[in-house]
Amino acid sequence: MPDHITLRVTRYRPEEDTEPGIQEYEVPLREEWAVLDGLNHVKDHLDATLSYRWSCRMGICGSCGMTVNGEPKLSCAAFLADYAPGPVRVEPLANFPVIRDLVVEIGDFMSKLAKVKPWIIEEPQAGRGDEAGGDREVGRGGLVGGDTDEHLQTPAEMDEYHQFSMCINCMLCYAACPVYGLDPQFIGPAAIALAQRYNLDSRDHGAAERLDVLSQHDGIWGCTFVGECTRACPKDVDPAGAIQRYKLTAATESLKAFLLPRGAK
Amino acid sequence: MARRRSPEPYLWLLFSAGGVLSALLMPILVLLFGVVIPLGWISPPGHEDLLGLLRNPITRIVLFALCALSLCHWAHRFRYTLYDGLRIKHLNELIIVACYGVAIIGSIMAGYLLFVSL
Amino acid sequence: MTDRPEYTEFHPRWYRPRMSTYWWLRRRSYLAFILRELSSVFVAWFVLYLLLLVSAVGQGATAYRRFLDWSATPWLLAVNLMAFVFIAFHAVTWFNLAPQAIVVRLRGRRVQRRRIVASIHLGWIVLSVLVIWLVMGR
Amino acid sequence: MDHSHDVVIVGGGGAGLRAAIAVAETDPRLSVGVISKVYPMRSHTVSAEGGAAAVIRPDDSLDDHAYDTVSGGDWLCDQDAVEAFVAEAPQELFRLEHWGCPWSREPDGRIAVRPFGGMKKMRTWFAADKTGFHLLHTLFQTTLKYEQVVRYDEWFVTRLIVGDGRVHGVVAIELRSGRIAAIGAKAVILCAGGCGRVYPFTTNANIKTGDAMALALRAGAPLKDMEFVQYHPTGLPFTGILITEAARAEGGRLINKDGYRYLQDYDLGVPEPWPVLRSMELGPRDRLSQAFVHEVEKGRTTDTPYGPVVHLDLRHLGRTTINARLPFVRELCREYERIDPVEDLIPVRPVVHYMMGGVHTDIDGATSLEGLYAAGEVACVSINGANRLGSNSLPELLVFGRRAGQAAAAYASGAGGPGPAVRAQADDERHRLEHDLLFKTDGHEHVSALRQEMQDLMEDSAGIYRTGDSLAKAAGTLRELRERFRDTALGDHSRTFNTQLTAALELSFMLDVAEAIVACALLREESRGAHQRTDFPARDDQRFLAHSLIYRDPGGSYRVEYLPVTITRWPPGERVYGR
Ligand SMILES: Cc1cc2nc3c(=O)[nH]c(=O)nc-3n(C[C@H](O)[C@H](O)[C@H](O)COP(=O)(O)OP(=O)(O)OC[C@H]3O[C@@H](n4cnc5c(N)ncnc54)[C@H](O)[C@@H]3O)c2cc1C
Ligand code: SF4
Ligand code: F3S
Ligand code: FES
Repeated sequence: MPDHITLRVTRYRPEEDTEPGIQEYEVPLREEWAVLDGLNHVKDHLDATLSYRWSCRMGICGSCGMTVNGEPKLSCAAFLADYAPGPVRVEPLANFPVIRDLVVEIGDFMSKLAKVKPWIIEEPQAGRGDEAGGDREVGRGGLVGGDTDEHLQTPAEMDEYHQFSMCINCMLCYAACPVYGLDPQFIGPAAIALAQRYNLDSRDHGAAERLDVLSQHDGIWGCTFVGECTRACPKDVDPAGAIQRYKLTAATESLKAFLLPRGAK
Repeated sequence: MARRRSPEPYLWLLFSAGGVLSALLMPILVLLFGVVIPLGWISPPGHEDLLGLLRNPITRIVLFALCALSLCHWAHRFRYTLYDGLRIKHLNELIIVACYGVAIIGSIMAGYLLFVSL
Repeated sequence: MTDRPEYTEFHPRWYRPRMSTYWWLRRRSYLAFILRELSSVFVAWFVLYLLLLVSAVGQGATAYRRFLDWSATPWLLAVNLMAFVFIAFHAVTWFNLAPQAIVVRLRGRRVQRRRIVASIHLGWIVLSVLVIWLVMGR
Repeated sequence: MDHSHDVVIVGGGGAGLRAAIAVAETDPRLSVGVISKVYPMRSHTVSAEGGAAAVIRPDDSLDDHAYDTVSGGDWLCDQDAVEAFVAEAPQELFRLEHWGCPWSREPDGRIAVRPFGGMKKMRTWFAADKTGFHLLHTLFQTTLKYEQVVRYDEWFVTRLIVGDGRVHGVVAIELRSGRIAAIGAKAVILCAGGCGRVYPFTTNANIKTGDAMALALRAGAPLKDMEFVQYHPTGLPFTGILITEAARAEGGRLINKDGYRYLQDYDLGVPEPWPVLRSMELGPRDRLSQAFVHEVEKGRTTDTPYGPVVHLDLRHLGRTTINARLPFVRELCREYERIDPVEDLIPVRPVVHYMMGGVHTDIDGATSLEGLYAAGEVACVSINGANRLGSNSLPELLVFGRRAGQAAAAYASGAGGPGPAVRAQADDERHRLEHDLLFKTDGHEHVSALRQEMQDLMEDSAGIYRTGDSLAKAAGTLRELRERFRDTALGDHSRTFNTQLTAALELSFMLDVAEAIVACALLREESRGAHQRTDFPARDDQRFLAHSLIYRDPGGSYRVEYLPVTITRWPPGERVYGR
């Protein structure tokens, strides 16, 4: 293994540049180093002006998505050794506007997440009294076991949605999806998977409300099942599967509503 | 809650049905009538046999479904291929009319051929 | 997508990359996707071809004969060969993706993906054999 | 005032989001601003793995939980706070269940619990080994439904605005544009997390730089018990990625280079084939980390390029258990260490993990400064004492996040608007940021180099074991570092997403926090929990059954006072594990 590797990093300084350019840095190549460690080496020792996002460096916070050698990756989980002898191309995530260097603008994604109502929607009438944060009396040394109002949920019921709850909002799937690249209106893979996560939760009753958002043209129907989102996803969420399953549900719901205009739930 | 009446779900259902049916039946049919028989690897079925088979009501229905749904499948997929591949979304209306129009006309013709003129 | 405001002190100018019209050449998987989508053209083509066959059979033995001769012309053979490749590609991709889109349960348990794909392929073969038998076997 | 809200929350982690919901539910008319330097779901709560403790089993009791917490904290916990905490933890976790958190379940659908270090009963709720991830995302998604909660994502708070003895808001930089804005508020809740990055080798994310501890200190609110820094015994070498305590709770064993379960030599019990509560590998973190140091001294550890390690052995658990209960541990080992715990030993070493200390608050999260509240790791309500038990922190975020939110809401409903001093302070801060940092060109020091020096200094002098001499020397060096920091110049003068500017600000926050840690550690001449002085190896309840409170004068000098510990029902006793 050579002891250095070249990073070809895309730079974009909005004050001066109208287009991104490329800058090369030579960084040590170590067995344990991820691309992110290489960038940190650059930042600390070679060029302090390089901007990028990172935090947990353990593949869970979802902030360090970049395009590495053309593929959307978490830079903290893409190892330099796998790209030896290099050079390694490091670019911002595709399909998003670039704010600076490797930092992309994700406001659009954030608003889409909120759009799908990603919270438990309770049954209309069955409101519960203690939501206001009141203290329920729990006796000293007393047991809380018997009389709690916990919802039961068997492991099998949890299995229904669990996979879709593993999304870390890293947006690699958006960077991989050509439909999103072509049409930023498309609500996109992670947001739909999140909607499915709640729809499939046995505690939730909001499927109908979410359907109204997602059955619009920019919702699920824009997806042509390219499937790249699932391939790019570092957490095995399978958004492509979520979307297709959702299409099936949405279509059968429409059909039901069409055939039984009144009675349909 | 006002339910939006969007045609998309129905179009998608037709697309999917067509996808399934064409995937199941077409490969063998193309292979037989498009490749193997024309190449003379096997001799073609006799006219009477084939006519008998085609006049069977079940065959008529299956073939009609295959043709009509496959055309819907094509219309839907092709429409999105035009959007994505050629980026001509601004011609949206035109594309929609053209694609689904062809599918409808094709289906009517298929119905005529299979049920009326045969 | 088009407006690109100038950089002002508190308004960084975002660089908006534009996707090239030839984006599908950029990656192998994208190309496979576009080819898969284009298979629909051959599906439509085969519907037309099938209807011509049906109409020829309906018009009588001579028309049928003429159709058979026409179908053996080289250019048509080439088209149909291509159609076969694309339609088979469509079938395989369709079947492989199906289990991603539908969840099948047997006695309350989710059926494994591999199993579903395998059984779909099995059904496909059975159906194809049936078609061969119907067309040729009698 | 550029923006203003009734309540402003600094931090979008577990504590901050819980507080935001509490404010919104207490009084829906109040407007809430949540300011976070990263998008909320990137907050460090996302990394928590093992679980959250709350009593639900019939064989368990609130008293047991309280006792485990108090003895685990070496009697430095305020017992009234602990009692409120254990009583409210279950309902908070149930509430999270209602909001959709995918807690792991028993086959019949009830919440499952697992054992955890220092806990006598099984009471740790978990969502596989991504508890914090699920907790944070559930909270974040739930906050989306409250329209009165306004988020300031990727805004960096640099200063609290204080006047007439109370807080009036904050000054913050919008990172994407570099705009410096004043955000006014009647009440401010600090929920900005811990400060593990003061040390070189930590499980903590890059954002955990103690910002709000320094903000409070500079605004005149004291920090409490800063000398207590928790080392977690099992971190992966090089990355410092945490291998959760749940790995040991499920039956993982710690062995030294001879394959020997060395914990039996440190009064932590006798080895049994399966985990025994409050014994051996399920002892408290401080004791396990200390045992490691002794193993190093005895030469019984394995050397690696990243320092000595011992090994965690999960192999006997088998693939099925590991996949079901510890999938993330396996994922992390495979990704970052390129080993598979199903077949290989996991190299581990102690790693800085958690701050027991923080902004001094009462049981409702109120600090000594009117209108200023704090909750979460940044705060010190004193339920963790001298050593936090694993899985107590997540419920702490929820319980005290909610309490602080409610208290702040009540206060804000009655408080008046900000006075005229505010504008001046905001301008003053803008001037400081721009002229002393952003646009300054004449300087010789580099942020990354200074940071490295500070981190190494802290590890050497204020690590698992400390002595008076090294601490005194460290205090001097830190003062020098602070002087040298004034001489830094940034290489990056851009306003747009200037991460060097934020790194510099974070370094200045960390320097303040480091000084507080060292100052408190120097004065506490005893050994208690995570604070081990080799020159004072015994606990000294006569002198130090008390919290240290550290104040910083405007001039920059520190002053430490002591505050008695609240004892309700558990008088100080001996900490006994494994017997
Ligand atoms: C690896 C790991 C595993 C853990 N596992 C467990 C466990 O199993 N069980 C358990 O109980 N505890 C666990 N903990 C501890 C627990 O996770 C943390 O103590 C807790 O998550 C802290 O939450 P918080 O809300 O206080 O802060 P954080 O989640 O750290 O959030 C801090 C917030 O403040 C914001 N912020 C900070 N500074 C500024 C600023 N200057 N301007 C604006 N915003 C700012 C950040 O953006 C962030 O949103 C673990 C900790 C680690 C490191
Ligand atoms: S679905 Fe996967 S790729 Fe997409 S944001 Fe979530 S974790 Fe990332
Ligand atoms: S890549 Fe895009 S088109 Fe659909 S299947 Fe995934 S969202
Ligand atoms: S740094 Fe958190 S996912 Fe990479």
